[in-house]
Amino acid sequence: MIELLIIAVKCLVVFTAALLGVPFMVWFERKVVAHMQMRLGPMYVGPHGVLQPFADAIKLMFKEDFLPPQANKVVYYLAPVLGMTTAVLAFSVIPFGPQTNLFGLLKEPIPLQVTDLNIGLLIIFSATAMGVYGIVLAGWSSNSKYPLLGALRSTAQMASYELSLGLSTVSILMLAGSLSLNEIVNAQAGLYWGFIPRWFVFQSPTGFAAFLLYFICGVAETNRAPFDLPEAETELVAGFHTEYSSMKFAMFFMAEYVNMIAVSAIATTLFLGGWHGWGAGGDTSYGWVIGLGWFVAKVISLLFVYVWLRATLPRLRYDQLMAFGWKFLFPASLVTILATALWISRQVS
Amino acid sequence: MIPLSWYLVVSAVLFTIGVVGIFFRRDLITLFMCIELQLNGVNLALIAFSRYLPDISGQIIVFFVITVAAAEAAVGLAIMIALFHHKEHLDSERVNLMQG
Amino acid sequence: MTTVFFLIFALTAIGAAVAMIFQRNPVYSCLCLVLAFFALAGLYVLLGAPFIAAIQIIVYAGAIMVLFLFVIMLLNLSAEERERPKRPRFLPFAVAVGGLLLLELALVFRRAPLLGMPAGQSETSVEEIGLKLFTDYIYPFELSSVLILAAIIGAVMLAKRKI
Amino acid sequence: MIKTETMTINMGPQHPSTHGVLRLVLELDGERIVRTVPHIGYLHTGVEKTCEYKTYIQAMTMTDRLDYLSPMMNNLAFMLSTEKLVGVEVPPRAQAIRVLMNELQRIASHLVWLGTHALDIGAMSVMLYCFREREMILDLFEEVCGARLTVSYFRIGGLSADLPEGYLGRVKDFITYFKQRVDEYEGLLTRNKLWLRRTVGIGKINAEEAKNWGFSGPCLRASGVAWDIRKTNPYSGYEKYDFEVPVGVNGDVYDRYLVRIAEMRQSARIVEQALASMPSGAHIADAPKVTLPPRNTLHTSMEALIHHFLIICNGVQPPPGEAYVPIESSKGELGFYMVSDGSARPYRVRMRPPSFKNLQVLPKLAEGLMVADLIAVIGSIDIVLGEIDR
Repeated sequence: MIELLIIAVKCLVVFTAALLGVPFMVWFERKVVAHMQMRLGPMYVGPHGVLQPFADAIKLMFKEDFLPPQANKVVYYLAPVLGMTTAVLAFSVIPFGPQTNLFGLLKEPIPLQVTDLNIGLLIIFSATAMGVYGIVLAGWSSNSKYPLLGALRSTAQMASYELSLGLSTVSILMLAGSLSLNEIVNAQAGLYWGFIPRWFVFQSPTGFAAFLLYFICGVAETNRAPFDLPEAETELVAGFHTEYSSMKFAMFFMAEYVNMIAVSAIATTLFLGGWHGWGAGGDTSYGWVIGLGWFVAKVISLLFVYVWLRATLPRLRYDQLMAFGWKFLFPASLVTILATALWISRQVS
Repeated sequence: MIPLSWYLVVSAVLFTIGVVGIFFRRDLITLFMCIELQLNGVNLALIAFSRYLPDISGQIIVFFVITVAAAEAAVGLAIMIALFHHKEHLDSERVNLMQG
Repeated sequence: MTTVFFLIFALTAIGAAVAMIFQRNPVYSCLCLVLAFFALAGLYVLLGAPFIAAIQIIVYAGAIMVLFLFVIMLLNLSAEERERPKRPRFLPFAVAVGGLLLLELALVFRRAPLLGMPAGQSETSVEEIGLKLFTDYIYPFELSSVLILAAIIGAVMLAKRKI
Repeated sequence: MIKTETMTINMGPQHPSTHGVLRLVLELDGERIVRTVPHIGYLHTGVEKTCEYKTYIQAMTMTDRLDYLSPMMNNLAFMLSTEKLVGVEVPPRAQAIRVLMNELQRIASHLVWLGTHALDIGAMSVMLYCFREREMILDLFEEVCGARLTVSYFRIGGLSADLPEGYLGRVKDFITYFKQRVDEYEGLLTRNKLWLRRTVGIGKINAEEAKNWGFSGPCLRASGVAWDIRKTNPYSGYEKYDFEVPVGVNGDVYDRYLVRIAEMRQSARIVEQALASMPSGAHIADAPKVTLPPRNTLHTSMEALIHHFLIICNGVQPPPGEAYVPIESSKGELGFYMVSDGSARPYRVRMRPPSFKNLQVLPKLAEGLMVADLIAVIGSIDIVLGEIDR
């Protein structure tokens, strides 16, 4: 019974954290972009505008919920829910920190992870694979041309980049020898020569290449600049969510940010050693706090890269995007796998 | 523990629904989906057997079935796009090129 | 507990499948089928095959059905016209085949020798599948890659406008 | 082999990147454009006709609203034609200030163009950088005439007021600062791989066709035709300034970008020369029938009072005739064809708007491109609907 309770509490905490991550991320993005563009960004609501996303959320909640007259009602309502659900799903298998008994609060130490499945990574990929439904159905059910174009674009885009996304993680699976995210993280524990962490980016010469490939594909999967074609506001007005308003729009908006956080968290787990870092874990009672801190710090630095890209780069064209995915990323990830295999075989022999 | 025959019943029902659907519907896309349903009915039986025998080969076969289904879907849907551009409809009764 | 889950998944799968063949709108059919695939993935998990369940969702629900949706959207297929009589020619056939299969089913149910057979090992790991796949089934595996390559080329040839 | 049906889609008049209320009816084959039909008239204000009911000075204030990104240039074009009708000589200081203002205006207009164009293609920061510098130019405008957009700074025979104290120094500070900023924009875009992919070879037009279609301004020069009215048909003393006419080679979106960036640098050069050689003297011609007398003379001089009264009540009455003086605006050849019947109001005012002529090439440029390219092309021809619809 207590186990069920712990799992329920964990679910609740992770879900809340993911949802609270969204306003933080919105604020973070606006602030960082603003400072990169030599302006201040939100300043009025709360100190340095931290409460601005909440104000936006309240505004969106009270806005008129508009249903386009020709829309396909059931699917129109279903789409944002699907988008949001699949976005949060990925967090169910990510380990956020080492085992802890919460400063002696619990008798048995619990892992900071909702559940450790031995096919953890596949769960994440299923979640990403389902993420496309929210967008496609939104575009189709609005019964309008711009959303349809956006939906068609994103279907093609997500289907193509998912392949490279999956392939870029294969070299990590080869190094770790497991699909369980917990074991993947634990395979990255320790330090080289006492100071370089044994993260997968440093463990093999191909680790960094795989990390770059993964991150590029992740940016494309989450439809962010410079791959934000499905919602390219200057071309397709707002892409698949053109016809959405009020809370349903807010759900797509949140799903996008949750997805960004998810991709960053997965990249951290797979390539940057998860919660491992100097001083994390260990037997001390506060080791888990440092681990959690490491994890959050890594995720935030990846999110910073997201924002940085958005502030810097122009957008690709649709056909260029597909060509980039198929002609560069796909072969590159295959080569990375091959190189990793060679490297591992050399290590073994 | 759930007896094997329960799984087999579900598998058979799904397969039957697939078969009935093929006789029942006329647009090619839905027919195609019925075929996928039949494949899945068979898959369920295979996995149930692989669990109860126990022999892992059942899962391997399912793995191949899914692979083949993916290839089949790619080609089948490409044919449908071509057909639609040619005929402006996907009605199986009115697609009778082979009848001479 | 397991029985409850089994019933939920099985009934969802069957219900979604029935709904699929009765939906007129292809998009709804497609969504019903996705739901059925999800329920099937649940059954696979109950059967101790989480790997196949994940593959089912990633490939079937995440790739193949998206492709179906994509094509339906691309061709902008609408619901079948309601006026046309629904192929009365084949209706007896459908009933006959369906009845036959259900009969067979009843037979299976009545004297299935495997009824209530004890379960095997609890859960198949990915490692076992991988080992089996790359030793005993290596030739089918390689052949399937050729098949997929052929399918890709075929699909490109068919869908391309100018070659 | 396979015939495909096309989709008709309506882009605008409320689309984020049609630069105003331009409406395009696109016929798409997938994402490829088969046909583009621009529909205009959503911003029709009837300025040309309204001018016939206003005195020349009143009419000039309406030209602010035509190409609202370069009101100084509209003012100048209108004033040059009016001055030709009236036959008044503009003093050198006024001419130099006019050049100064026009070149600042060209920079401001190009900045808006660069910002929105980059934003259309997805480069967001460039827009904010550009608007930051444009803001400074607008502040400079506000200082001389009290308005940022609807400037109405020029008068028949000169300017409405002389420059405030220390103004030239502030302009000089701005130009010094601005020249570094141009390098910054270029650093973000010119050799950016994504930017090159989106712009090189898109919306190409060769020199011959560009001329036949009536292209002018930076768009024409990007196709390799060194046609600049400031050089070929100088006005306001442009012949005294040393500057180059940047030309492109391929006539694609990228070349139009390069030409405009180079023009901003050339404009900065002209501004510097104007600052260095700013003549002293009167800011408005001393022509009692045409220009208002200085304010302080109204209390002491009877003639001044009478002239002031007549000009205010009756307006300036040019002799019958017609005039057309083209100028090189930020968008291309801009001119007002004006007919006077001897009364205080123009008999006919006809504008030659560069955006209108440039827009008509759009369907030709967009042929066979993708939707995303169309956005880039619309941005690159730099249209302002205010002067297209008039």
